[in-house]
Amino acid sequence: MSPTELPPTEPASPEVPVPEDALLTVRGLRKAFGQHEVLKSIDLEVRRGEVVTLIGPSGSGKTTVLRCLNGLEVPDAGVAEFAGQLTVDFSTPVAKKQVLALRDRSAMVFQHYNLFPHKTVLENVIEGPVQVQKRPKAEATQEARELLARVGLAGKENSYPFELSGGQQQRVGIVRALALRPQLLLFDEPTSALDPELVGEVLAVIKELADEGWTMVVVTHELAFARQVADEVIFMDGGVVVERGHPDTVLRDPREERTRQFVDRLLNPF
Amino acid sequence: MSPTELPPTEPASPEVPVPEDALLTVRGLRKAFGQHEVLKSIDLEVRRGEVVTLIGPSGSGKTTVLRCLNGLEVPDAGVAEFAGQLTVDFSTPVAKKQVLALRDRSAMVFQHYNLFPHKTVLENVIEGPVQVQKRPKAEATQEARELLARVGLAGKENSYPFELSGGQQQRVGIVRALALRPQLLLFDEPTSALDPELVGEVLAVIKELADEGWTMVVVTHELAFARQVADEVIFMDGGVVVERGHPDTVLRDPREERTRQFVDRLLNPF
Amino acid sequence: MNINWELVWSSLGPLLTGAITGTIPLALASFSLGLLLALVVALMRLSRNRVVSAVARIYISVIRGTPLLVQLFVIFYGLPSIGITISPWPSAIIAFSLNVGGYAAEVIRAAILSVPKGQWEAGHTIGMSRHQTLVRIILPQAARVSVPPLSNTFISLVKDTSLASLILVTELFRVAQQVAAFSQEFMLLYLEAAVIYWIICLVLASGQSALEKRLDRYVAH
Amino acid sequence: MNINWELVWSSLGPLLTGAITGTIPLALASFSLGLLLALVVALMRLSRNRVVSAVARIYISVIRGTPLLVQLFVIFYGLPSIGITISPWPSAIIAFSLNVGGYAAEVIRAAILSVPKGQWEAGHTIGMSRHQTLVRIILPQAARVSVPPLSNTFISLVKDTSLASLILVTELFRVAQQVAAFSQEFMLLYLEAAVIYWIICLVLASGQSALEKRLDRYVAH
Amino acid sequence: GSASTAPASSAPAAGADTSLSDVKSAGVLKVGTEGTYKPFTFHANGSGELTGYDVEILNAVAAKLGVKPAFQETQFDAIFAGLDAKRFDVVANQVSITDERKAKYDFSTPYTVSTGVIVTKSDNNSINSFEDLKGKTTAQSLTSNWYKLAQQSGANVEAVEGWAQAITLLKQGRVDATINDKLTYLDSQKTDHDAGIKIAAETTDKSLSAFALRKGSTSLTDAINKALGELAADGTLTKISKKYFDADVSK
Ligand SMILES: Nc1ncnc2c1ncn2[C@@H]1O[C@H](COP(=O)(O)OP(=O)(O)OP(=O)(O)O)[C@@H](O)[C@H]1O
Ligand SMILES: Nc1ncnc2c1ncn2[C@@H]1O[C@H](COP(=O)(O)OP(=O)(O)OP(=O)(O)O)[C@@H](O)[C@H]1O
Ligand SMILES: [Mg+2]
Ligand SMILES: [Mg+2]
Repeated sequence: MSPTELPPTEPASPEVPVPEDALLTVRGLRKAFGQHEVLKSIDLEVRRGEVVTLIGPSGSGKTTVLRCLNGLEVPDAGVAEFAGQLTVDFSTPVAKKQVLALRDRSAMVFQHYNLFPHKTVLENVIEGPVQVQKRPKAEATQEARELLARVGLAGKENSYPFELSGGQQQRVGIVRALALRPQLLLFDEPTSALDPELVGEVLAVIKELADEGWTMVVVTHELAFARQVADEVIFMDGGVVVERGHPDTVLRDPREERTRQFVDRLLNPF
Repeated sequence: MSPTELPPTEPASPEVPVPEDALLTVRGLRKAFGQHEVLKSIDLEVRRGEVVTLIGPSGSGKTTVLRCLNGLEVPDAGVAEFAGQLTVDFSTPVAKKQVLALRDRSAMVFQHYNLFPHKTVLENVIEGPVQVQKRPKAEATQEARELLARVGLAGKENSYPFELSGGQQQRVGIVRALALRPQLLLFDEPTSALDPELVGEVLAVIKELADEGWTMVVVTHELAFARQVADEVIFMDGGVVVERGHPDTVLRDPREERTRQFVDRLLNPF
Repeated sequence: MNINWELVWSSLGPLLTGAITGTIPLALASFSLGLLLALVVALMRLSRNRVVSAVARIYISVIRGTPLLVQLFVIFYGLPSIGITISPWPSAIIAFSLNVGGYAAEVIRAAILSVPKGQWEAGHTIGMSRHQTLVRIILPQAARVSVPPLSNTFISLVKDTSLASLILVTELFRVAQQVAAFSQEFMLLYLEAAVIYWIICLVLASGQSALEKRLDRYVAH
Repeated sequence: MNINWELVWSSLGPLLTGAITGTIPLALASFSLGLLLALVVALMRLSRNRVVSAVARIYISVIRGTPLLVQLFVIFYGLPSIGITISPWPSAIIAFSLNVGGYAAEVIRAAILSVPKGQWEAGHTIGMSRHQTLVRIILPQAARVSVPPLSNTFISLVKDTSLASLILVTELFRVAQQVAAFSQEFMLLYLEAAVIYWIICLVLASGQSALEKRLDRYVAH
Repeated sequence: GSASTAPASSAPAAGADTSLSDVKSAGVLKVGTEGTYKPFTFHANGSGELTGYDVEILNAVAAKLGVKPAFQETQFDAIFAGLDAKRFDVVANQVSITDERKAKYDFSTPYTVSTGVIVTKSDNNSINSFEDLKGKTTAQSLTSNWYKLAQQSGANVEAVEGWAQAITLLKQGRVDATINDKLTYLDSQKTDHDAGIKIAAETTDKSLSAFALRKGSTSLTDAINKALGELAADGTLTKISKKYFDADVSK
């Protein structure tokens, strides 16, 4: 994300939710690995300031959706449109530049954090702003410190990732994404690699970001979190969207039997 | 566990819970790694047919307790007594034979399954009975098949571990432990490496074993499971037992503030 | 550059004979024995007994730190001065085995250490002794990991056997030297020998792939 | 076994000079250049372009499949016949660099592949190009992994430089041969040279440990 | 000058000299040789039987001694190590008699009398004598006595493994000359007819080559000398020499 492509409104500040204008619209997203069709025409609409959560069994394609949105995977077909500025049609061969432009608009937080182990916390955070966005190092450092402080990591700037708990590492992962000032945050099961008693601290940070008006797509198995934070829940299975809607509907009283089974199994494991 | 040391009553069959005679009594268990005192005098009593669950924050020493019971770690002090037959005093240098005798009485189910990747499911299960206990291979195979069928793995005998889902692998891990006919089963967070929707199938198997009268110590973060299955819940922190008692007390209305905080954080992550 | 194809052709028979009666049996015998030795040394190196481990460490350091040529010299020309006289072939096999033993020991040690600790514990919890766990659980898994580096050791050995001519063993390279001495075409003969070495190594490398594939049957693809 | 200590002592100066003016600079120069080459070859080998990757693969196979001695001969004695005449030292450095390039390429490739895929993705998600991610994220981590095997390559190189004497470069082993030729004490001089090689290798090995420790600062101990 | 009269007192062996009786009782004479030094010790057609001037003479000597020769081939480096280690009883490899070697080994009576020659490219007119070598570069085998002669003549010496490499360097223009046995030159010209090289100068001193034995092998040396004397007398040596050199180089 180069500075010239920065979004007109900085999402880091808008306390007042932006009205219902779509930030991202995806139509007919398809992706196959070899013979295996992993995504079979997925539609998605994310409005500014909205939190969409993706749920579904293992292998249903949730991670693949996020990876396509972040340009880590090139879909076989489908159209992605970012707030009128950028339209990428994957049915035709896609230019590298377009993939990069797509990637610039979002930032991903990974299940296993994927911090850079050879860099300190601060270096992890400023790597993108300084090396990619070419922002002044002093400014990037200043902002990184503020962001780290906001997620309760003041004083950890010079630690290496291995010196932090899982929850702390994931908070660094979130700050690393935030520091890019993306229009859209993508979370791929951000708490499922954490010790149970550390889950809360990370979910709290994500909830706070949602409250601040960040737009995000979150893949999660934490149904209580989804119920409390999401504007829309999408249940996927076998590469298709089975059901979508308000969390109160999808999680408490789903229309589809498959959704009900899945939610039941998660809520009452035995 | 050699055949001659087999317990007089086979725990695999007693549907009627054995009365409250202690199977295992541990007093003053201590263990330090270097300067770091990980267990500071732990007492434990497990009765035949009873399910004890250990809960507590990461690093509190739960795994270390199990490892000491299984002879994978030699404690610095303390006495372990198995139903009158075997007493091991760790304050004095312990003979290898005693550690082995201790190990023979219990079997461990690991968080990351630790199946033997180069052996099929069946080979994993019969390895102990045939190679260690020197039971006839045909008999061990027969019994392994029955056990595998009981946990829903009929037909998977010749699969390699990598061909199974996490939940299936963990069920093999459990069967591998059962096949040793130990007096005591030790579970170290048996579901925490699993995809959430696979947790249920493993907990169900453990619950069934509990219902059948197996004696077990289970380290877990699944409080709902503990509440339903455990006879006693022990909350550890910093190498000491902070609180112990009936699950309804410890998990719903603990006496200690530390316990309450921990339980709260697990039940309501944000 | 005009190549004496007639010489290439007429020398092929003797060179191949040198490879088949010298290079290949020497490499095979030394590698097999060296591997056994390496396993012992690797286990010594991993031993908790400090003396045992130090002995293994020094052995490895000397073998890897000194030229193979000197090792051959010492065994064949040095030992007789303390009363031990060994024939050329046994000397060669001993020297190359000792050499492989030093290099492969480190490979095997690393492979053993690369097997997750949980596998030891799983072995112990089903009641296996240290030795049983090592043999039935750890080594089979270490074998898979060590195939690529061991095959490198083997390939190096094949080429190193050319030094055996120093201690009176006739193999591929020695034959090339003999033919070159007569025809004065050392460049051509050395190239021809190199091609034969290369072919042997290609065969070994494809053997390695096949072995890896076989050992891979129990891991995800 | 009576040892001519006087000879040991009087030859020490020449041998050390050979090591310091021959062996060590030759090994250092060849290793540095070879490492650069190896990085390029490793990246070629990992390239998605099949031709590029095949070129790298063949290069590696030939280098590892043929005796170093022949490689030296081809460059020094063979190239002049197609009009390329290179002096001994440059020839030696070229030959050894090409050799290291083949061996180290496989080490570096393995090290790059050993960095978890998630690191590439993390680089990409913060907007880095393939090249930026490689240089800033992947290679620093691969460096740590490749220190032990590369140090093995270096140690082998140190001993292999003794072959440079074949193409008129005077180094440690050549000096030993010279002194031996006049005194007829081959065994003694070779042993003395071996001790010096061993010391060089010990120094390298301790350098390796120090480097590993330095690079380990960001991993759990 | 034969070294066979070296006093037995310098022998390292404390006991009696059993060198001859050992060989006789074994029935085998172990001979160290390179096998790659034409025309003295090499393989016929490159890969046939071991043969050559030195080999044939030694065979004749062994016959006289009533023992079987067992040739052991190795590089020159290893030949003397092998002699020291009692791997060989005798070295047959055109070993020139030098002072250094005489100090350590016993020598038989010489069976080769030859001269050293400077070989240069045919078009090189700058070298006509050994004095002209001053400042020039020559390629020499490290283990030959020509190495020393080149050094004494003031040449920069590059060490090579043998004749073939020396000539290659010469023709590639990387060295100016090489000194070697005239016999080697003549033999190579016999097969190669190489017009590109020539003899630029010849030594006046004769160089003598002989069998080398371990110090103290007096009885064996004497027996060999006796055999060589008989072979010289009955014309065998001359015959072998004529076969390889069309001349008698044995005296
Ligand atoms: N690079 C790849 N090559 C081949 N198959 C892949 C690849 N990535 C994903 N898949 C397959 O695509 C399917 C969907 O994977 P994906 O990771 O998107 O699922 P998921 O819903 O995120 O599952 P989980 O909850 O386990 O993370 C799976 O069957 C997976 O095996
Ligand atoms: N082999 C060891 N060497 C040194 N320290 C160890 C070792 N094993 C465990 N520890 C330390 O002992 C403490 C207790 O570890 P243990 O694994 O028993 O905790 P736990 O309660 O099981 O935690 P978790 O929930 O994370 O599994 C930790 O601080 C750990 O770092
Ligand atoms: Mg996923
Ligand atoms: Mg634990």
